[in-house]
Amino acid sequence: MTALLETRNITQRFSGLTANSDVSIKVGRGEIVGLIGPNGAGKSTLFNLIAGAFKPTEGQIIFDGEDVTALPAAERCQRGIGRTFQVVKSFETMTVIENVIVGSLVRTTHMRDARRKAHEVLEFCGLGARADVLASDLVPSEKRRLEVARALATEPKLLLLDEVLTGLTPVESQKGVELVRRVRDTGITVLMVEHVMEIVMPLVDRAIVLDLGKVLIEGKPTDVVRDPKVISAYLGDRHAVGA
Amino acid sequence: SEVKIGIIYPFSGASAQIGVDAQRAFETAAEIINGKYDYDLPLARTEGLPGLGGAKLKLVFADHQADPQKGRAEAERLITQEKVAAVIGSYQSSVAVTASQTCERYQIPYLSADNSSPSLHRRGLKYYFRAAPHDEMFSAAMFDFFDAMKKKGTKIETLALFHEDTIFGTDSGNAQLKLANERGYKVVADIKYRANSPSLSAEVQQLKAANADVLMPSSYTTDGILLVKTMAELGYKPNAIVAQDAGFSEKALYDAVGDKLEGVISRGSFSLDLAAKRPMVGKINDMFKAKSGKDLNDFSSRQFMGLIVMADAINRAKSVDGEKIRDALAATDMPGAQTIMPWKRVKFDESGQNNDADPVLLQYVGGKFVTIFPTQAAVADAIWPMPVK
Amino acid sequence: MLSVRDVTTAYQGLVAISNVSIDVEQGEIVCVAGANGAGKSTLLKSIAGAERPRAGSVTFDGNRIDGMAQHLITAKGIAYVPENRRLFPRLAVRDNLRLGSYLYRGEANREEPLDFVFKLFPRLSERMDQRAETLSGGEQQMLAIGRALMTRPRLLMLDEPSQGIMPKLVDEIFQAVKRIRDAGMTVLIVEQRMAECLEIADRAYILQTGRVLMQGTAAEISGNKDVRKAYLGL
Amino acid sequence: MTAETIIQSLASGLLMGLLYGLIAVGLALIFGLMDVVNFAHGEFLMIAMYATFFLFAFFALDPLLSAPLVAAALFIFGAVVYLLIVRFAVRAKANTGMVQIFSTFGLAVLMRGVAQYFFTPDYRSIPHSWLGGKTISIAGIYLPQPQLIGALIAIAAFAGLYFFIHRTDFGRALEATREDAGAVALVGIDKNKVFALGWGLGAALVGLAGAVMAIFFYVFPDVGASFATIAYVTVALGGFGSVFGAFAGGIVVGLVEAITTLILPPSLKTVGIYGVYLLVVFVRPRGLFGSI
Amino acid sequence: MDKAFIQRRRRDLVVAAFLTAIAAVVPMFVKDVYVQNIMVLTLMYGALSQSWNILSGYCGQISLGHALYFGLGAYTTAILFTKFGVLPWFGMLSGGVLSAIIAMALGYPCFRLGGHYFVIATIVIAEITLLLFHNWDWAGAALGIDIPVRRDSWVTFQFTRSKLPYFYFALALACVAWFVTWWLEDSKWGYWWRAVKDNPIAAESLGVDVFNSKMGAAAVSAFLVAIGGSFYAQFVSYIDPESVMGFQFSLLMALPAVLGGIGTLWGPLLGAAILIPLTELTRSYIGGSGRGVDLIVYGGLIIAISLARPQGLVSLFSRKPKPAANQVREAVAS
Ligand SMILES: Nc1ncnc2c1ncn2[C@@H]1O[C@H](COP(=O)(O)OP(=O)(O)OP(=O)(O)O)[C@@H](O)[C@H]1O
Ligand SMILES: Nc1ncnc2c1ncn2[C@@H]1O[C@H](COP(=O)(O)OP(=O)(O)OP(=O)(O)O)[C@@H](O)[C@H]1O
Ligand SMILES: [Mg+2]
Ligand SMILES: [Mg+2]
Repeated sequence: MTALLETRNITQRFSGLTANSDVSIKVGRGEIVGLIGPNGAGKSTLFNLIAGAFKPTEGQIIFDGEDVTALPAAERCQRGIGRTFQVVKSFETMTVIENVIVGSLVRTTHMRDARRKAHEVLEFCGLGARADVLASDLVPSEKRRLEVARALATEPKLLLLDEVLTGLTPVESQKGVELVRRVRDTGITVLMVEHVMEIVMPLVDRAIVLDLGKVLIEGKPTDVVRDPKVISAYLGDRHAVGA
Repeated sequence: SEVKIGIIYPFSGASAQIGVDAQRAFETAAEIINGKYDYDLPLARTEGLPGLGGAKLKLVFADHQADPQKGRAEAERLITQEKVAAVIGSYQSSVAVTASQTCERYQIPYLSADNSSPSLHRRGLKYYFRAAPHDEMFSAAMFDFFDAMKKKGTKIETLALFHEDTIFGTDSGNAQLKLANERGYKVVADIKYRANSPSLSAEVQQLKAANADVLMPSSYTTDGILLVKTMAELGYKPNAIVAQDAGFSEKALYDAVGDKLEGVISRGSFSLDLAAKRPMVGKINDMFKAKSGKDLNDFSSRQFMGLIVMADAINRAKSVDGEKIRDALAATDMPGAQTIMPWKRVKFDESGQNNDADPVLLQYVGGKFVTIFPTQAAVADAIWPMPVK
Repeated sequence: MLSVRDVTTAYQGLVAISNVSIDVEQGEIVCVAGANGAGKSTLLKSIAGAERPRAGSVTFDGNRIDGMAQHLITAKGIAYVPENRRLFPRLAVRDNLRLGSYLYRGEANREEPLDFVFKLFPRLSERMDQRAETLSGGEQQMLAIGRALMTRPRLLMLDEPSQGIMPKLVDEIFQAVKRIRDAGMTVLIVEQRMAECLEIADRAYILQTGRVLMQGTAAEISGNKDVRKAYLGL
Repeated sequence: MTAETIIQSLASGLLMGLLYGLIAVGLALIFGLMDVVNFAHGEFLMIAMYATFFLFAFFALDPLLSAPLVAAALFIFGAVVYLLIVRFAVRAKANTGMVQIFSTFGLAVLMRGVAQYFFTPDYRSIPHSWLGGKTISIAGIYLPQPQLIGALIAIAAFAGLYFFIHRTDFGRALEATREDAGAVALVGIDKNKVFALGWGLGAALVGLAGAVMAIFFYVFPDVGASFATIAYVTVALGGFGSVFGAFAGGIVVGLVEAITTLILPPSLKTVGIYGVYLLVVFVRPRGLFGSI
Repeated sequence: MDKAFIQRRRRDLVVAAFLTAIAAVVPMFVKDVYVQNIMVLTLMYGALSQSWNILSGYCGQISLGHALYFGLGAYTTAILFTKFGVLPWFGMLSGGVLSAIIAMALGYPCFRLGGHYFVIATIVIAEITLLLFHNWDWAGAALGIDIPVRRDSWVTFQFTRSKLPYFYFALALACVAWFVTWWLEDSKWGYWWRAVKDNPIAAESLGVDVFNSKMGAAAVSAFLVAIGGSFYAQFVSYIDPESVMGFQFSLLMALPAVLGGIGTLWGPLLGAAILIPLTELTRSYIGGSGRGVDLIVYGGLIIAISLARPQGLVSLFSRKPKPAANQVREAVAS
């Protein structure tokens, strides 16, 4: 079967600096793919390009068999790409539930449905009790969960998670891992950026390593973390052991 | 008992100064009417209004902030709440439109003391009156004067019109353009500018380039001051300025740039040198000056007369009923000698306009105004061109 | 050098921490851990003056600082790196760093800590003219810590510094914290990666739902069974 | 239309432009750099002009001499306004922008009222001063001395402000406070002190402008209105966050005004200015040199 | 689920109906035309502000140029009536449609602008139009248009003395504006607008068509404001550029919303109910002095209110239930 998402030779330049160069990756349906790599490797940039925050300098993005490179972000969301922002962007003057409703409105314009959907998603993400709190009153960890909830409400085929599980105690990050698994079990494909190996390793089916904007290697997480290049560029000796 | 008269003027905003001066003028008139003064002026010698058993005048001032809607609302308030017998206003012609309309609806007379837009008395209103001249009469006087000067051999062929983009400016501009064409003068520049401009240098350059025989500004004080200063700065000295009153009869303008205006001519309906013929004019001027620190000028004198005419009508109506006062006003026939103006008399035509209010032309000489036209009122000959110093 | 006594802080009526008392001695590295929403950040905010404690006292070098204006507290030598970094988004990295040494303007050697910062985060030196808002997540975290160091604090408070930092760098940061301490500073650090954190920390506190649940030397804490279960996920 | 007229137009357009620049420079700091709306800018100018006028009326002090005094006075005024009003407006959690607009709008109305109360609505102006009405004429091109001085002061003011913003820590602190007033305390900056100084400085610059204006312009409680809008457009045209932008903006506005009057009826000259603003921002959404 | 929410929506409706009922009977007791006049203005500005609030409050596109649409409404009606004898009712409608179209035409380039650039663009565009009308002789230029009032009639919507017809129309307009807001608030548009206001980029990523939601807000807002404008023309029966397109109108449309609570359902009406009587009374009863005291009082009060209640006076009424600590705890624990 064809891949759900495919990027072909994506290159993104910012005044002088090349954040992504010739990145070609595939994400198959129902996969959980981990996108890892050093700080500044270009992971979030790639997310922005896939989600359509801006257009790549070169290359194409194929989603669900169609070239979406030219489409605006909103249109891509319609088509089923949901994303979170690493630097959270909640609607601060709206309550948590209202934040999520905005997302669910992509699929229905019937307010009752939208609202019900939003509540379901909140419960799913464990924010149910915070539904009527102003987004500005959430703590960072809660805000990140809100990002996920909002994206889920748009009923995406592909969900892009940019470091949503950071800042969690090991126990809580386990919950997070469970959450992502359940998401996948609902048939949603997940592409996620995460720096905490304890989270990535057990969770992802496949890991893609970006370094200096290029794909370093990709493969089974267990193999990837043993790769000397990855260790020297990203993990550092200690974590190699930990893996 | 007392008779209330509503006075609506701008007491705040860009033209508040006019309103505040007007207040003093009306108070002066009321003082004379309510008190005993030996002036040959209606109601001066008696206390209050004998027609209503010596009832005193009470003035109720209202601020319309140059906004037609507020003018309307205030007129309505004065009529329905304050129960005024008549309304006098209003400096801005736009406000006069709505205020007089409201008065019409309540059948209360409205008298334009100083609105000079010709369109006002042409709306077929029954309760609208204006004792003073309007811009067409004023402009006509100017052109009569030009004609007279030409007969004496002065070269007046080209004119430069300079008027602001308000009702006043537009009306006066149109009137002058019309007359110029009728009487065969060439308008070499017709400049309509934005009132209260931050700068007039571009406009003045066009005037300078046109270099007409006569510059005819229709501007209020602010733009007047700026105009004269800019002219000086850009080295433009026309050989004659004949102004459509407004700013050019304001003390403030002459305080600011009087030295540059020696010999400027302005139309007006009042001149202090009338005091020579009618001593009371001087005395009344002193009363006003005591209140306001200024001499009576074209505006304050018209405002003053406005109240006199209205009071006289109420007195003859022997009633505060709008209908009756209106009829009394319509029947007004006040000889010029009993006014402080150089008018023939006060007598309204069916449209409520007094056509016997002959305007005069005044020339600013040695720090004061002298009447130079029409001949019967003139006390000196025009100095033409403006003296250059 | 820092002693927090029975501090209670609330957000519009909602009590986030109650009667929390902690002490930090000169030259120590103290780690504060706890579940999400336990009140760790609130504790740091209350010390830094970003939130006003409702009750209790905070003394630094023997002077009360609770209720003092936040910028004065900074001037007294307490640097605080909040969880959400609070960089100056549209200013260049260079300006963000330079502002760090605002307190030392006029002084010739104001830029002195810069070398240290660059040694820690070489990446920053390559990004000097880039707007802070366009930095990558990790780079922003680096900048935030760098800016704090520029204020030459005597007490450095870090709220989850390892967040968004790649594993390799996480260790480097913890090593850096050590070096920072060795450079004469005292460090109060809130961390979720307790395992790593406890390795460098001298003492640790564990907060739970706004109260101090447990305190002790790093060794005691990491030795504790419950802790291993509840917080180290072992 | 002779070549002379055109040159003269451009010349006075340029001078007028620099003058607009001078009037806008204070706003460029408060509005442009600190990103705080000041709807009372015109009224600041108004009191500055009154101050100059009364210093002349009572102490026969020439505007050029009183300029520093007026600037100083307005510095204090500006700082006080910040501490008493604006401080709370910027602190507002909800829709700061609108709160700023309307608290300063209220201030504008208040100041007009106070001016009318104490100074009466009369039009005042300084009849004789060193430069008043004086003018230099080169080859038939007239350059009014007050505007010339104004132009020089404008250039100086902008140069000074530019240095201040880009070469001093204060300037950087100012920008930082604009970016995140809640975060400057993290580096030991007192946001109120910085912004109070900023407002003082901005007002002082308006003071200079007022003193120059008073030489050749009349004063009355509503005088500010005619200049305020142009000042806002000037700053926005030049681009927010850029001192040089405001300077360039002023010149553009002046020239455009002059050129418009050559082709359109003078009553439409501001249309030219506004039109150019729209053109510019439609092409460059951040104005000519804007950075934010 | 979400009973509380549905209840709140219901309560709003009930309160609105109740207030309308009260307002409707007030004139039976208040006969004084001056007071009635103030009530008319209050309702009118309430409605205007409510409409302004849709674009600037909910969608966050601060416009200080709405006088443009007000003026267009007024002029369309007046011109059609005086020059072509078209009844004001049609004039009203065409004015509204025209404004909506123009709003979108202008929105096309303007909505690319951010922050102050946008605000100033709106001011400037309104000013340009004002100047053009000022110099457009066919439309009366500075002389304005004097709508001759002959006799009372609903057909021509003219009433010589009685304020009541105007009062009830203004009341209706206010109700419509309020209801439209109420209805949109809990609709796709309402959420989209608020999302756009808070964070356009995030909105975009959630499938919000940012540009078109701005356009929609602009159109609705302009349409309603224009209706207000043509009402004003009938009410005053004389218009000139300054008095219907002046900048002060743009401010007077925004001010009530800001004082009452920008981006809230009740803010604009509440703000108008306080501000307009204040404006009128200060002018009428202290303005006559010519000392500018009215300005001092008026300005002072504006400063006071906007600083004392930055989030608007409605916040006095909204008693938001504070989350009980323990409840939050559970949230965090989960
Ligand atoms: N708008 C921009 N202008 C200039 N440089 C940019 C811009 N956005 C990103 N960069 C640079 O591109 C590089 C990649 O950024 P990106 O955010 O994709 O990194 P990342 O892989 O997400 O890192 P992290 O794991 O720290 O989030 C970084 O060095 C960043 O500084
Ligand atoms: N600005 C705020 N408004 C309202 N409540 C808040 C605010 N900030 C924090 N809280 C509440 O205070 C409690 C403690 O928050 P705090 O951020 O201190 O926890 P934390 O231990 O730092 O959590 P994390 O590990 O996620 O950073 C939480 O229940 C949170 O909901
Ligand atoms: Mg990233
Ligand atoms: Mg925290």
